[in-house]
Order: sequence, then structure tokens, then C-alpha cells
Amino acid sequence: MNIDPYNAVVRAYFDCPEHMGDIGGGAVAFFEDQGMRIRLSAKVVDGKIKKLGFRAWGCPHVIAAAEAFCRQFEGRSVAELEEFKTSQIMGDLAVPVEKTGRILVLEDTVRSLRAAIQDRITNQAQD
Amino acid sequence: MNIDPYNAVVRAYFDCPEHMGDIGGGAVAFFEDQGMRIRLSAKVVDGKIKKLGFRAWGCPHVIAAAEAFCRQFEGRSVAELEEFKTSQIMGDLAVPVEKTGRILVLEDTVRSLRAAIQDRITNQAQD
Amino acid sequence: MPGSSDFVYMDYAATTPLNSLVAERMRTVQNSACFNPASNHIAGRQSAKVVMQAATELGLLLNVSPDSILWTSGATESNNLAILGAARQRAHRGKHLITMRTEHKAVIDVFRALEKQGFEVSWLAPKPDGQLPVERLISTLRDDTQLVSIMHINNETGVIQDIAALGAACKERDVLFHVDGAQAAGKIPVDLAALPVDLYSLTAHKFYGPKGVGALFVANGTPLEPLMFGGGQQQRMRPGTLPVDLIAGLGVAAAVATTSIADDLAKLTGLKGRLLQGIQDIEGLQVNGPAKGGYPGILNVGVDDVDGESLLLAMEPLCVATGSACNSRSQEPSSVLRALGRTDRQAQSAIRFSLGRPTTAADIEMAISSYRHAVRKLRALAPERPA
Amino acid sequence: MPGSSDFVYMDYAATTPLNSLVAERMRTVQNSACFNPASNHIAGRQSAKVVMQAATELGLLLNVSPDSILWTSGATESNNLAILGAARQRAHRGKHLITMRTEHKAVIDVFRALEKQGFEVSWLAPKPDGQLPVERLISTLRDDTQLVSIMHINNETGVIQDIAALGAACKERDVLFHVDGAQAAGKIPVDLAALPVDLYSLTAHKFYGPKGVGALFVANGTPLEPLMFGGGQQQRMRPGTLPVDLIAGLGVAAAVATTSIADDLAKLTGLKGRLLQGIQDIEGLQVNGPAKGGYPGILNVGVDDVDGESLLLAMEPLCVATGSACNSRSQEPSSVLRALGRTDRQAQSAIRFSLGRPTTAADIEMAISSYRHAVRKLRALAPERPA
Ligand SMILES: Cc1ncc(COP(=O)(O)O)c(C=O)c1O
Ligand SMILES: Cc1ncc(COP(=O)(O)O)c(C=O)c1O
Repeated sequence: MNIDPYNAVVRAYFDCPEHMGDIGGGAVAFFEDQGMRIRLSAKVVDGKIKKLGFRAWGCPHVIAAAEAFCRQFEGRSVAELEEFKTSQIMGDLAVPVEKTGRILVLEDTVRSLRAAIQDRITNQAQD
Repeated sequence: MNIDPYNAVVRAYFDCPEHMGDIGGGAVAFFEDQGMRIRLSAKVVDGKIKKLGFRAWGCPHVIAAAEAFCRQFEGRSVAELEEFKTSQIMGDLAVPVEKTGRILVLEDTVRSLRAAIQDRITNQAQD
Repeated sequence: MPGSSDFVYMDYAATTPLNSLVAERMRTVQNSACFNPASNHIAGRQSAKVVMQAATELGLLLNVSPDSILWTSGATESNNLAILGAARQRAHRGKHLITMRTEHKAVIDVFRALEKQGFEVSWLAPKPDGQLPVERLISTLRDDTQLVSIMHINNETGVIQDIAALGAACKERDVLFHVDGAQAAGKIPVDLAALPVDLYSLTAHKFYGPKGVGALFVANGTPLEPLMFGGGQQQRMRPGTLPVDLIAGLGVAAAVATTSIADDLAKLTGLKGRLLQGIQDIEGLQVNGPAKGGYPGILNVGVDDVDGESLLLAMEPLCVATGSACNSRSQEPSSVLRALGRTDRQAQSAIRFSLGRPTTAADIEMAISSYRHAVRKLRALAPERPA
Repeated sequence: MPGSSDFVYMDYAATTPLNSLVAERMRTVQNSACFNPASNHIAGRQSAKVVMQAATELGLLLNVSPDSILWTSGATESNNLAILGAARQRAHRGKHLITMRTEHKAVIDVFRALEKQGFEVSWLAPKPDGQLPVERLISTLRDDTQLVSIMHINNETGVIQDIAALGAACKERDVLFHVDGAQAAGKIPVDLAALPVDLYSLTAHKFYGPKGVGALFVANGTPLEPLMFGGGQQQRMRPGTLPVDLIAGLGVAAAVATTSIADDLAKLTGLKGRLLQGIQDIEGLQVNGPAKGGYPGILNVGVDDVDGESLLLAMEPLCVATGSACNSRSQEPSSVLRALGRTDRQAQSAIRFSLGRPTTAADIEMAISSYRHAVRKLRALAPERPA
């Protein structure tokens, strides 16, 4: 019997999702799958992620995972986004295996965010 | 659920079987059936049952039934023995139906006692 | 109520705390007469008396003879014994069975098991308010129908079925009628002398009795194949040492219910009214279940664009249920709400508030603000779909 | 002990009173954490923790993982689930089953039911002392044998079977081995990590835990067909709301047993010795069961020329059992004693004294004089057969 389905990290992130919101004018990615919806937005300056924001529709693990992603990558370089894997978040949040699919929606959204950032950089370069 | 299998009469007769014993020199009847054994003995004077005694091997209802018989017929006439039926004792002792067969052993023993008394009277008349 | 310092409990349809008279009686029995009632000695007979008294008390609640009551471990067992027992016992006569899609798992899964064993089951759908029209039953009855099982009060929505009419339809065709009364017994008046019901399941812990004990009412010795075999207890229908103290507790819970059902219902009606009033202006709120009528201890609501699991967490420390209370940890959307025509997403947002005898007006106000806050929070979190 | 003013209780093999720590823990749980452990809210999780703790406590008693424990309503259900469940699950592999003639009704009647359903059962006879020689089992095992069920301690005679040897014989042939441990768990050391046992049944009320709860140890997820269907509780093997307080009580009873079995056995050995010594000079006295060894909480004796039912009444207010305690009201001579070679009449005179933790030396003296008096009285009543 799995007594508490949410560990302390999930509870903290769910209670206070500090990165909830949209970063105006930044790169935006949206993904919907398995009944989950995630939107990520980022402000990038000189190859560095200055700010990350998220919105999410889903279970507490999905919401906490999005918040965890934002906390992890704010301040890091865009290049580092390549390294993003859900495995660490799955571990930190003790996500039950049957929810793996849902957390992978976050991976898809992050990939899509990377592409959006790349797009903007390319576009800006073309400006 | 039949809570107490023994009513107050059964308990009283089983606890104090006043007629337990053998009446020396009287008419005697013994019957064995269904794993029950009953012996009745009687002292008869002038067609009247002066004394009755019993011994019994069996469940509490059988023992109490034998005692009940003795109490009922002591002091009555031999002729009245003809009237003996277990039905009244079955009722007085609230004997469960599944024990009917056992109580009928008493009926058989009483019949045999009547015969024994008759025998003795005939024999005595012939003396 | 117990534990109230840590949380506010509003899941009385899942289980209820012990009534204090029930707890007291159980303690008395444990200290004096908790032996084997099948034993032929003084201690056993004292225990047998306790069991008989409980049967009398339950008999009064349901208006049936104490002899028609079988003790079980709960409604799950009662349902299994009634349904498997009747179906197997009558299998040679015919293999058609009827039940509803909105039944509890402890009925649905039994019929599923019977389907695998060669029985044919008709799964009736209710109207969107949860009610089963008697005509749907009548038109489904066949010559080879052996058993109909319909629940009295639905555990998720509180809808109350018309047991009198449904039972009458069964009687006309000489079909056995089983009712899962787990949510009704001790909570609304149930007169089994007046209702055409052959088998009626109940469980003590839904009406302030102990967990681990239930009963099955069996009319006129309706023959059933036992689920279990063993000692001669309970006419071989359900062997095992009787849990005398639990049975005594069930009896007292029944006795308390007999005198308090009317007051309970009046109070719950008021509380449910206030709860609904306090949240009904929330945009997109849907009431799952009957708009009017229904059991006042249950209010099931959904809202658009909110995930039920997150809603539950956001409402802590309020204890309510999503989906079926009996298995709230499964993430599947409630099959009951799906059968009422809700989409998966709507069903997934459903929250069941269930109120009980200890529920206070303050609990209701707390629930209202907690629900409003949680919906607001989750909606704020949710992304719009991109245009 | 409870109720001692009215009677002297010496029927601990039938059922035991609650240990005071057990009662206390149950009360605490009832007042704080007696909700539905399957519910995903604070109250539910508090209850789930209680259940896990109990599983840990029972796991320690039996030296098994808490995950291998299924909660049931008692040993009758555990036996039924194990035997019906394993036989039905493995029916396609073969239909031969083995058990003993001296099993409890909750095993015998299950195998009888399986015989009616097309299984073939070999009914092994013990030696006159009640022991089953392992060779008898080995020579009965066949290629199509699926399940062997042998009880650990016999409830009527106290004989202890050699579970290690019997289990090893089963393992060699890859046959499932079920043990009815209702009279052993909590009463003698049982190390299921060391014993080659697949399924082990127990019930709390035989070792000072509550009635209405038991357990089935299931090794390595041995597949079983469930007896009942319903919610997803307990991996679908046994649905129904868990009786959290009863389970907690079972846990504490297990914890108490873990520390007190050695003392219990030492004390019982002394008391049983004195009891036997006090009656063994009665003419025609037979000890039913092993002359030496065996569980010291049980002494079963018969005498010639005395009816068991009358003996029981003559000994009131001493509470002892005739025949099988689980169904003492039936008048049939014990099939267990018949299997040990006793005649009907001998079996019918059998009395089982069963001693427990609360039994005192004074109780034993009372039992001795009560038995002597009753035998004397009934022998005086019995007629000689005419010459
Ligand atoms: C309608 C209904 N039927 C059956 C049950 C099963 O009851 P129990 O868990 O006591 O066996 C429940 C509750 O769990 C219920 O609500
Ligand atoms: C050996 C044995 N097995 C099974 C049982 C059945 O236990 P319960 O009545 O608790 O189901 C008992 C006692 O009644 C027993 O002595």
C-alpha cells in the first residue's frame, strides 16, 4: 500500500508553484497529450534562460514536474536544455511508474520549447 | 439459534434425578437403542405403582425424560401406564425434534415395564 | 468527531466513525460475552443471546424476521454471496442476469466474473439523472432471466432507485431480485416487509457501526450456493466463528438508526442545500446525479477544466472523494459518471462530498471556501489552448 | 478473565478473549484512524499507515514480508480462499488434491465441495496418535496433484504435524502446500521463511486478537482465483473495505505473541501436566491425541460409559468443548476422533479442555474436581446391561 502518493517536494511545488504564469514576449511551447496540457514560456537573453514560466492542467505530479523544470533551468544556458531528461524529476518527485507517460508530456513540451527558442534566435538573427 | 438447549425442567431433573436407582425385587425393564440405554424398575402393590426407579445412559434429555416418567407415574395405577405417551414429556422438556428417536426408547422401555409388571402379577396369581 | 484536529472529514459515504453507543456496547460484549455462540456451554450461550438481540435490532430496522438475516463480513461479501450464490444455484434454469452500469464495483465485478463463467448479463443504462426507468427493466426481462440486481442508493451520486416498482416487475416474472443496500440501510427508511426484495445487502460501517461486519437479508430461505464451506454455522450458508462484538455493534447501529433516520435526513437536507448554494455559482459547475430528490448525504459535482486528483490535493485537509470512494486511488474516471453521459474529462473532475451525522454547519462553510479556492487555483494554473 | 463470575472458561481453542493491549489499540484506532485506507485523503492515509504497521507486526511473528499478507475475515475464509482459489486456478493442470481426514471442517467441507465440482481428493489417515507420516503423503503424490492441505495443530487433539517434512515433499514435486495454521499462529513459533509453505491461514481470535479478521500468507504471489469480486483492494484478491481497527488488533495480538509464546508454552505445559495428573487415575480414561508432545494448550480425554453431552452439562459452569468446538451443538461424534480409531461411543464421550494465557492453577483444580464429579455421577446413573 503506497501510503502518501505525494512526497514533500510534490506537495511544496503544488502548494506554491512559483513559476506559474506566462513570460510575456518570450518563447512559448504548448503540448497536450494523455489528457494533460502543459505550456512553457521562457525569456532568453544571450543564450541564457533568464526566466521560465509554466501553466499546466493535470494531476499534482504533472504540475509539480513543470514547476521543478522551471526551478531547475532558470539561469542556465539554452544549450543545457538538451540535457533535460524526465528521469531526474521522476526520481525527485517519486512519480509512480504508471504516471510515466504523463511526465513524458513535459519532455515533449521542453523539446518544443527548445525549438521555439531556436526559432526566435534564428528569426532575431535574420531581423 | 436455539440458545439454551435445556429448559428449566431438564436442568432440574438432570441435576437432581430423585428417582435414580433400582427398586429391589420389583418389575424390571431394560431397553437399548440408538446408543441410549434405559432401565426402569417398579414396585407394584394392588395394581398401584408404589415406587419407580430408573437408570439411564444418554444425553440430558433422555435422563430427564426418565426422571419425568418416574415422577409422573409414581402413585398411579398400573392401568394408567397404558396411557403413557412421550408427547407430553417431549413438550414439558422441550425436546428438540431431532431427539425424538431417543425419547421413543423411553416409550419402548415403559411398554416393556408394563409387560414385566403384568408377568409378575400373572406369576404371583399362579403361585 | 474523531481525528478532527488534523482534517475535516466529508467522506461519510466511504465509511463512518463508530457511534458512541455502538462503541460502548462492543466494549461491554468484549468484556463479558465475546465467545463462540456455537459452543454448547454458558459462555457460548451468552454470546448466542447477544447475536440474537442484534438480529432482532436489525430486523426492526428493516422490518423483517431476525431469522432471515445472515451475517457476513460486509456488503462486498453480501453482494458476492447473493449474486454468485443465486446465479450458481439457479444456473440450470437459465443463464440470463440483469444489472445496471452504475452499480458499485462489488456488484459489477461479480457480474463480470459470471460472464466469464458462461452467464449472459444485460447491463442497463440509467437516465442522465441516474434513475432506472422500470420499463427498461421490464423490456429486458426474459424467460431465462434468473436474477436482477439493482442498488438502492448510488454511492457516487446519491440517486435512489424505485425499488418497489423494479421489484414488482421481477416478482411478476418470478425472477429473484437482489438489492445492494450498502448506502441505504440505516440511512433512509427501508421496509423489506413491504418491498418485493429477495436479497438485500448491507454493511455496518456505512451507518456508524463497525467495519468487518455486514448482513444479507434472505427472504423465505431463498436457496443460495454458499461462497465458503466450513462449520455448520448459519445453516451452512456462511460458516466461520461469528464476530459477536461486531454483530452486537451492528445491532446497536441499527437500533440507533431506527430512531434517528428522520432527524438525520432533515439535518442532511439542510446542510446539502447550503453546500450546493455556496458553490453553485461557480462557472461550469455540474451536479452529477438527480437535480432534486436523491439521498441528501451525497453531493457530487464536477467543473470544467480542473483535474479531480489535483482538486482533491488542493482541498486538503478536507477529506472528500473523487470517483468511487471504494477505490479512490485508481485514476480511472468514474464508470458511474460515464454511464450518466459525462465525458472522461468531466468525470475526472468530479468530487463527492458526503455528509454524515457529525457534519456541522462550520464543516460545510469550510468545504465551500475550500472548493472555491481550489477551483480558482487550478483554473489559474491551467493553460488556454493556443488559438 | 471476562465473565469469570458466571463460569470458568476452558475453551481457548474455540476462541480467546481480547488481550488488553489489543483492546486498547483498537480503541485508539477507532477514535483516530478508522477510515477507508483506500481513500486518497488524509484520513484514508492515516488508516493505511495503521494497516501497514499491522502487516509489519504480523510479518515479524511469521518471519515473512508484510507484502505477502492478505487480510480476510478469519481462518474459514483464508482456508476457502487458499484451497478453492488454488484448486480452481490450477484446475487445467490437474485435478488431484490431498488433505487429511482430521482436518477442521473449514478444510474438509471445502474439499468436499471441490469433489462435487470434479476434483479428486485423497483423504490421508493419521496414525492413532494423530500424526501424519510423511511417507503416506509421498506415496499419495501424483503427477496431477496440484495442492496439499495439512493443518499445523489439530484443534481437537493438539497434535502438531511435521510441516517442514510434509512441505519438503510437496516442494520436490512442485505441488502447492497450504497449511491451516488457525491453532498454531501466535501459539507456537512459526517461521514461514524457513518452512516450505505456500499458503498459511490464521485467525486473530485464536490468539487474543479480535473476531472477524484473519489473514492468509501467500508466498511469492502464488496465483489464486479470488472468492469474491469487487473493488481493487488487496490486489483484487480480496475486495471490501478493510476493517482497520480489527487489522490493528490482529497486529498487536501478533506483536504480543511474538514476545510471549515461550512463556505461554512453559506455563501451559505445567497446567496441562497437572490437569492430566489430576484425572488420569479415572477408570477407563483415554487421552485422545499424542501421549507426548503436542500443543500443551489442549487436552482431549474420553472415558467409557459416559455421554459427552451429559458430561458437558454435569460440568457446568465449567466451559469446555465436546467434539469440534466450532460446531459443538451438532451431536455427531467427532470425525477427528473416529479417524484416530475411536469408536462412536468413545468419541462421543470426548471432552476437550483447552487452556489459555488467563488460565490459573485454581481453574485447573476446579476442572479436575468438576470432571471427576461428573464422571462419577453419570456412571452412577448408567444401567448395567442385564446379564
Ligand atoms: C453501494 C455499495 N455497495 C457495496 C459496498 C461495499 O461495502 P464493504 O466495503 O463494506 O464491503 C459499498 C462501499 O464500499 C457501497 O457503497
Ligand atoms: C483448525 C481450525 N481451522 C479453522 C478454524 C476456523 O476459524 P474461524 O472460525 O475464525 O474462521 C478453526 C476454528 O474455528 C480451527 O480451529
